Amino acid sequence: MSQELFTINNLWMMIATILVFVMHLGFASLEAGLTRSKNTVNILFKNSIIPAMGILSYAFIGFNIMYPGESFTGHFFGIGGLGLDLPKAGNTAEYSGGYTYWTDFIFQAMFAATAATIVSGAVAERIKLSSFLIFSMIYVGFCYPIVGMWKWGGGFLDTLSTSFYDFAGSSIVHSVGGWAALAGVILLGPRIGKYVKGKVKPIPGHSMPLATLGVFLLWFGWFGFNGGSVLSADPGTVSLVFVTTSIAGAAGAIGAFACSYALFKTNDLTMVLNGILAGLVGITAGADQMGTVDALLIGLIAGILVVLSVVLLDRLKLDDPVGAISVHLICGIWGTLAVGIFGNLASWTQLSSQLIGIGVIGAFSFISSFSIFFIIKKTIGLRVDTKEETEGLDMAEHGMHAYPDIKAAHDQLATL
Amino acid sequence: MSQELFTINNLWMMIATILVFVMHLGFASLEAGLTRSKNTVNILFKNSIIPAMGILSYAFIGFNIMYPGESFTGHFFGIGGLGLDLPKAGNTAEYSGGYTYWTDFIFQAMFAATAATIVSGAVAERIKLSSFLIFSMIYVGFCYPIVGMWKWGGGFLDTLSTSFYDFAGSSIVHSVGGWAALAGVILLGPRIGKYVKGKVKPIPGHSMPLATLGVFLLWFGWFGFNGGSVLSADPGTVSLVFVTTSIAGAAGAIGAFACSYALFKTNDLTMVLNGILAGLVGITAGADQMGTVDALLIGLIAGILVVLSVVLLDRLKLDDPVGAISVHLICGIWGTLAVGIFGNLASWTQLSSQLIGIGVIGAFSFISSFSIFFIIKKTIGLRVDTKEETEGLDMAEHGMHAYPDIKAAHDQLATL
Amino acid sequence: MSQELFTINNLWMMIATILVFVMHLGFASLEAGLTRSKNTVNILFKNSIIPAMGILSYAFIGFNIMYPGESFTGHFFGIGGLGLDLPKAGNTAEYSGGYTYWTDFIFQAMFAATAATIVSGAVAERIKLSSFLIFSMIYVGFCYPIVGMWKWGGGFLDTLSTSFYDFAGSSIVHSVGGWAALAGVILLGPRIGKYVKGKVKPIPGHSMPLATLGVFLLWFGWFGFNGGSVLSADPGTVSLVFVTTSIAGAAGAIGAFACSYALFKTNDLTMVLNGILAGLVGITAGADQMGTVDALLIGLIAGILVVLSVVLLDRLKLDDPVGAISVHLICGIWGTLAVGIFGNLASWTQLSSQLIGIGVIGAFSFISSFSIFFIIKKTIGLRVDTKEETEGLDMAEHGMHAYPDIKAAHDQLATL
Amino acid sequence: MKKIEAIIRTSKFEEVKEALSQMRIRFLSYSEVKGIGLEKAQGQVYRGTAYDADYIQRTKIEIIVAEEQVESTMDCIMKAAYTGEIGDGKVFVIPIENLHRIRNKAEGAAAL
Amino acid sequence: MKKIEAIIRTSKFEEVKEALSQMRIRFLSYSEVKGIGLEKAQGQVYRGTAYDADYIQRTKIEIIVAEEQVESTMDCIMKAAYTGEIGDGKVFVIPIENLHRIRNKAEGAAAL
Amino acid sequence: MKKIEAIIRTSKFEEVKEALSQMRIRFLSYSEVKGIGLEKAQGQVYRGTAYDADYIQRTKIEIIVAEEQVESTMDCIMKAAYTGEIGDGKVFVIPIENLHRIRNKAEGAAAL
Ligand SMILES: Nc1ncnc2c1ncn2[C@@H]1O[C@H](COP(=O)(O)OP(=O)(O)O)[C@@H](O)[C@H]1O
Ligand SMILES: Nc1ncnc2c1ncn2[C@@H]1O[C@H](COP(=O)(O)OP(=O)(O)O)[C@@H](O)[C@H]1O
Ligand SMILES: Nc1ncnc2c1ncn2[C@@H]1O[C@H](COP(=O)(O)OP(=O)(O)O)[C@@H](O)[C@H]1O
Repeated sequence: MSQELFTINNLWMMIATILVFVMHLGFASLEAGLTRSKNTVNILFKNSIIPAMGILSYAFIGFNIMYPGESFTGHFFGIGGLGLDLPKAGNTAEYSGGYTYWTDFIFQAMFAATAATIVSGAVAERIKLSSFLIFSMIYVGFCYPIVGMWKWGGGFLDTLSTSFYDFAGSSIVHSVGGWAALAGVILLGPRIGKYVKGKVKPIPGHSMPLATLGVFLLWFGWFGFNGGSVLSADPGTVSLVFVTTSIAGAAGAIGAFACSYALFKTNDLTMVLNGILAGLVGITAGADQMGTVDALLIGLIAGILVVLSVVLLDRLKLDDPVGAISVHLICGIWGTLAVGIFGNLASWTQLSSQLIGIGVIGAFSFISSFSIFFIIKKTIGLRVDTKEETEGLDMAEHGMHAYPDIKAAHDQLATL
Repeated sequence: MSQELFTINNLWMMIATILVFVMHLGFASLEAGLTRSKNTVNILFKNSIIPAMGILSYAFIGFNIMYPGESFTGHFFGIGGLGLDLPKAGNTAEYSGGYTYWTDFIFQAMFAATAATIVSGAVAERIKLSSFLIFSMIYVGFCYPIVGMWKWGGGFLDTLSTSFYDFAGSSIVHSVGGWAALAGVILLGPRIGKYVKGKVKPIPGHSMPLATLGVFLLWFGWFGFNGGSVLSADPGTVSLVFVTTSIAGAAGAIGAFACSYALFKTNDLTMVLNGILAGLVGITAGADQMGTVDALLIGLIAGILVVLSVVLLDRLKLDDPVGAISVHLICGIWGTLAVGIFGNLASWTQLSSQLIGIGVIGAFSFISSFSIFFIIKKTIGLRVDTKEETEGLDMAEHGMHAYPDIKAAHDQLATL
Repeated sequence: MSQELFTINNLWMMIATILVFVMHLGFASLEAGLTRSKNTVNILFKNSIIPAMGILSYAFIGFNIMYPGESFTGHFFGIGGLGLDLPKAGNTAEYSGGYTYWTDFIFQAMFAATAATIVSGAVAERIKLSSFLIFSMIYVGFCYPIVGMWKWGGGFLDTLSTSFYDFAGSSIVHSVGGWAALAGVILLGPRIGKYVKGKVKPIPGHSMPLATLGVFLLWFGWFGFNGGSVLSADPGTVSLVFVTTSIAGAAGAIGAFACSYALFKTNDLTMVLNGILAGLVGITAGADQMGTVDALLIGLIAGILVVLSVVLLDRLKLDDPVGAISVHLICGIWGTLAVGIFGNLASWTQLSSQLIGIGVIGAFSFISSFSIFFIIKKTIGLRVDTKEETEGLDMAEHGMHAYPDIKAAHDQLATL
Repeated sequence: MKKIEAIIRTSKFEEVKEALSQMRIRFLSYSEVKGIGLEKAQGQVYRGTAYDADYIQRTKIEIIVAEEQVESTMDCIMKAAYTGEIGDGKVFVIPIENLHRIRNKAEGAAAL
Repeated sequence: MKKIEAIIRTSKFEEVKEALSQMRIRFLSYSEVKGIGLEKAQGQVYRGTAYDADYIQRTKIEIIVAEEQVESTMDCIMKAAYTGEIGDGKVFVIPIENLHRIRNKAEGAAAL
Repeated sequence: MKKIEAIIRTSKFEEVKEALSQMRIRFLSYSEVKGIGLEKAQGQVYRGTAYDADYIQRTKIEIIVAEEQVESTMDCIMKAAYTGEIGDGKVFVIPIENLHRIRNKAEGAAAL
C-alpha cells in the first residue's frame, strides 16, 4: 500500500475517533435532558468521568483483552499484555494498512466507554455514584472487551462456520450496554413516584433542547462510529455506510413519529428522538451490507420497535428514564438479526449465526452485569436512600445544583 | 486521476457532508433560542423531522430532479429516475473524480433539507405543525431541486452565455429558503402581540445561549457547506474558501455590531449573531472567487444589511422571529449580486447574469411557495387558533413542555 | 513531496482549523455556564465578537508579526507586511509541504483569538465591555503574535542552543492568555460579594450543562489544536498526539476528582471539568514527545494542580470565576516544564531552556497586559459601577436578558 | 385600608392591569401561584402515557386600597378578569391595620 | 370566612393536598416561598468552599374556607404536614371580609 | 399576633434579613413578586426596538410576630430597606386570628 493511501486511511480513522468522542457529549446531553433538573449534575458528572476512566482502563487492560493477538484466534478469552506498547512498524502501513497502532487504540478506546454510558441513562436518578463508577470500571475494563474479542478480536464468534456479523456493534457495543442497563434497572427498581398504585406516572425530562442537542450530536458521531468501522477510507464503502446510516436514522424518526402518533395521537418529540437513535442502532450491524431500501426498512422498523418497547417496559414496571434499553438493547438485537434478513448477507445460515451471537452475547452480558450489580447491592448498596432521591442526587451526592440561579433566583440577585 | 487523490477528494466531501449535517442542529438551536419557551418543543420537533423527511424524499425523487443527467442540459426541468441506483463505476474516480455516487447523493441530501429549515424559523410560533410538514415535503421534494437543477444540474442558468454563478448557493439554497419564508410570513400574519396599535412590541427569544450555540454550529457547518462545494479537496481552492468564508463571517459580525450600535446605542447580541450568518450567506455565492478584501467588504455590507432589513421588516409588519428573511433572502441576494461586483468574475455581463438568476429563482421560489402555502391555508388551514397560540404550540401540538421542571418546579419537587 | 501527500496534509490542517474554531464555542459555553445568568449575554457577546475581531486583526497584522519571514530568524520582533498576500507557489507543496498559505493563515488565526478568550472568563461579571474589547484587540493583534514569533516564527527562543520547546502552545497560547487573565483580575478586584469579611462566598455558575458542553467541545477542538500542530497528517505523530492528548485529559479528570474528593469530600463537577482542561493544557507543550505513561502523569499532576490553584487563588482573594488562571497559566507553566522532565526531550538543559521560555514569556505577557489594562483603567475605566454589576452586565451593557422567559415568565405568558 | 387579593387567569392579567390603570390604580404587586379548583388542566402525553398536571398556573394580584375604593376596585377586577367559564377565579378582601411607605415613612392612607 | 395560610415542607405538599381532598376541600392556591427558621439548609460545596443556602424552599398554601371549616381544615393540614422534626412549618388564620367568584359574581360563602 | 408584610427592593433583602436577625427575629418567609408602581423598569432594546418590562422584580417578606414586636419589626424593616429613592416599597400589618406550629401543635404566641 502506498504511503499516501495509508496516510489517508489513517486520517479518516483519526477523524472517526474524534466523532466517536463527541458521542460522549451526545449521551451526556441526551441523558441530562431526559431526566429532572435535580439530578443533572449527577448525570453530567458520570458522563464526564466515564470517558476518562474508560480511556485509561482501556489503555491499561481493555485493549489487550479485546485484541489479544493471533494466538487467541477462535478463543473465548485472551490477554496480550498490559498497557500500551508500540509494536515494531506500528506506525507504518504494515501494522494494518488502515491505521497506526496509536490510531487503532484510540479509536477503540472511544468506543469502549460508550457501553457504560448507555447504562448511565437507564439507571439515572437513583443509583449511587460510587456504585455506578465501580460497576462501570469493571464492565468497561473487562466485560466489554471480552465480548468484543469474540468477534472483532478474532474470537469464536468470528470463526463460526458462517461468521457472526456485526459491522460496527449493534450487539457488541449497543446490546452489551443495553443488557447491563436492563440488569441495573431490574435490581434498582423504579424511581419513586414512577409507578403509583399500579399506574404509570410520567416523569418528564427537564430540557428538550438538551435532549435534542444530544441526539443530533450522537447522529453526528455515528458517521464516525459506523464510517470508521470500515477501518479505512475506502471511498465506496465509507460513502455507502454514510448513506445507509443516514437513511436508517431518518427512517427511524419517521417510524417513531408515525407509530407514536397512531397510538397516542400526539407528536411526542422524545419518541422521535429515540426513533432516530433506534434507526442508527438498527443499521449499525449491517451498515456496509445494505442497500438503501434495506436501510429504510431497518430504520422504519427500529423506529416502530422503540416506541412499542418504551410502552411495554413501562407496563412491566421497568423504569428506564431515557429509553436506553429500548434503543440499545431492543434495536441492537433487531439490527443484528436484520443482517440475516436484509442485504448482501441475508440467508438462513447467517440468521442462525446472528441468533447464536445474540444469545451468547446476551447471556454473558446480562449475567455478568447482573452479578456485578448484585454484589454491589449486597455490599455497599446500589441505590441512594429515599430522602436523597426525593431531594435529588445533585444535592445528595454533589452538594450543588445544576442551575443555581434558577433554583435560587432570589438569593443570587440579592447577594450580589 | 490516482486512486489516492480520488480517495482524498472523496474523504473531504464526506467530511463536508457531516459538517452540513450539523447545520440542522445549528438551525434547531438558533430558532429555539430566538423564540419563546412555550414553542420550543415545536421548533425542535420540526427541526428533527425535517432533516429526516428531507433525506428520504431527496433519495426518492429530489436527487433525480436536481441531477437528471446530461440529456437535460440547458433545460428547466428533468427527471433521471426514482430512488437511488448505483451507476456502473459509481464508486470510482470515473464517476466524478471528487466523490463517489453515494457521497454525491448524501452531500446534496444534507443541503436539500436546509431550505425548509430556513422557512421553519420565519413561520415559527404560529404555524400548524401538519401544514408546515406538508409544505416542507413538497418544497424540499420538488421546488428546491428544480431550482438547483437550473444551475448545478446543468440547466438553463448554467448554459447562459455568461453562466450564472452561485458557488455554494447564496441564491440556490439560501434565497430559495428565504423566499418561501417571506411567502409564509405574509400569508400567516404576525404573531399575536407583535404589532399592537401600530407599535412594534419585541418578543425576545427565550435563550441566548441556545441562539449563540446555533450560530457557532452554523459557522462550523459552513466550512463544509462552502468548502465542500469545491467538490474536491484541492488545497488551494478549499483553503481559500475557508479564508474568505471566515473573513466574511467575522466582518458580518463587526458590521452588524457597528450598525446596530450606531442606530440604537445598544450591544445587541442577536444582531451580532444574525450578522455572522449574514456574512456567511453573503460570501456563499462567490467564496472561491474573492480575495480577502472582497470577502471583508461583502461580509461587512451583509452585516449592515441584515440589521437594516430586520428593522425594515418590522416596519412593514412582516414578523420574522429569527430574522430568516433578512439573513437568507436579503443577504442571499446581496451575495449573488456581489459575484458581479467583486472578485475574479466582476463585470457588467456577469452582473446581468446574476440579476437574471436572482429574478428567475426569486419568481419561481416565491410564486411556488406562496401557492403551496395558499392552498394549504384554504384547505386545512395554516395557523393555529388564538387560544393555542397564546398557550404555546408546545401544549397545543405536542402536549408537553420544553422545560417541565421550570414550568412546574413545585410539582416536580413535591411528587418525587 | 507528491501532490497526494500535500493534499492530505493540507486537508488535515484544514480540518484541524475547523476543530480549533469550535473551541471558541467551547469557551463561550464554559464561561457562560460558570457565571451567573445575569451576565450571560455579556459573556456570549464577548465570545462572539472576539473570534471575529481576532480573525480580522490577525489577517491585517498579527500573521505578519508572528511569521515575519526568515530575515528575522533569532529576533525579538519583526513584521513581514500588512494584510494577506498569496506568495508565489503559496498554494503548492513548495510553500511548506503541509499546507497552503491560506491554510497556514486560517489555522493560525483560529489560534490567535483563543488568547483573548481565555482572559474573558477570568475578568467576567465585572469588566466593561468596551474596555475588554479594546484590550483584546491590542493583545491579540500585537502581544500574542510577538510572543508566538519568538518560537514558532523562528525568533530567539527557537534559536537558543537547546531550543525552547512548546509543541502546541502550553506557554505560547495558554500562558500568554493566563498571564493577561491574572493581570486583569488583579487590576479589577473581585466581584462584589465574593469575599465578605475575610470569608470566601461561592458564587456558583448558572448552568452546569452549558459548562459541561463547553469542556467537551474544548476537548473535541483540542484534537485539532494539538493534532494540527504536527503541521502535517503524518500518521505516526498525529495519532500519538491524539493518544497523549486523550490520556492527559482523562488523567486530569481523575486527578481533579481524586484531589477535590480528598480535600473536600465532595464530587465537584466543576473541578472535574477544570481537571480535564488542566490535563489538556498540561500535555500541549509536549504532546508529540511523550509516552503514554508520561502523558498519564502529566495529566494527573495537572488535575491536582488545578484544584490546589483554584483554592489558593481564592485564599489570595484573586477572583477568577471560571478558573482560567489555574487552568491556562498554572497548567500552562506546568506543561512547559514537563517537557524538560518527561518524555523524549527530558534533560537538565531542556529544563533550563523551558525555564527561560517561561520566564521571558511570562514577563512580557504579564507586563504588557498589565500595562494595557492599567492605561485603560486610568482612562476610560475598567470596571462597571456597583449598580450595574449588581443588576448584571446583561441589562447594564446590553439591555437584554439571556433567558427573558424565565426572568419574566409571567409577563411573557400574559402578553402573548 | 384593605388589601384586595385576586386569583385570576394568567391570560387575563394584562387586561386587568389595563382596566385598573384606567381607573387610576397604578400600584399593585402580583405573583405566580398554582391553583386547584374545578377547572382541569390540559392533558399532556409523555412517552406514551397520558396525564394532567394537577394544577393550573394562576396570577395572584395584591392591591392595597383605601376603604372607599374597595368596591370599585373589586368590580373593576371582576369585569376585566371575566370570561364566564369555569376557572375565572376569586377576589377577596383582607383587613389591613397599618401601612407605611418605606421611602418617606408616610403612614396609613397617606402612604398609598 | 377565613383564609388559612400554611407554610409547609415542599416534600409534604402532595400528602396535604391528598388529605384535604379526602375531606372534600378541593379548592386551594399554593406557591413557592423561601423560609428562614430553625431548620438549616443542607451544606453545599463549590470549588473548594463550603457554604449553605441560607433559606429553605417551602410551599405556602392558601385556602379560603367557611367559618365552620376552619378548625377541621387546620387539623387536617397539621396532621398531613407533620413529621415531628424541626422545619414542619406553621398554619395560621387570617380574616376575610368579603369574597367574590369572578365567573358568576357569587358573593361570600356562596362563592366558595 | 400580626403578620407583617413588606414589599421591598430585591437588592435590599440581604440587609433587611441581617437587620432582622440583629434584633433576634430569625423566622420569616419570603418570595418573589412583581411590582407595578411609580418606579419605572430599565429600558431594554431587542432587535432595534426599545421597550420596558412593565414591572419590577420585588421581594415580599412575611413575618408573624407577637403584638408587642410589631412596631419594632416594622421600624427595623423600614430602616434597612430604605434608600430614599422611588421604589423602596411598602410595609403593612395584617391581623392573624390563630397560629399553630405543625411540629408540636403549639398554639398562638407560643408557636412563634
Ligand atoms: N377556596 C379557595 N381558596 C383558595 N383558592 C381558591 C379557592 N377557590 C378557588 N381558588 C382559586 O381560584 C382558581 C379558580 O377556581 P375554579 O374552581 O377552577 O373556578 P371558578 O373560580 O370559576 O369557580 C383555583 O384554581 C384556585 O387557584
Ligand atoms: N414567625 C414566622 N413568620 C413567617 N414565617 C415563619 C415564621 N416562623 C416560621 N416560619 C416559616 O416556617 C418555616 C419552618 O420554621 P422552622 O423554624 O424551621 O421550623 P418549625 O416550624 O418546625 O419550628 C420557616 O422556614 C419559615 O418559612
Ligand atoms: N397600593 C399598593 N398595593 C400593592 N403593592 C403596592 C402598592 N403600592 C406600592 N406597591 C408595591 O411597592 C412597590 C414600590 O412602589 P413604588 O410606587 O414604585 O415606589 P414607592 O414605594 O417608593 O412609592 C411597587 O412596585 C409595588 O410592588
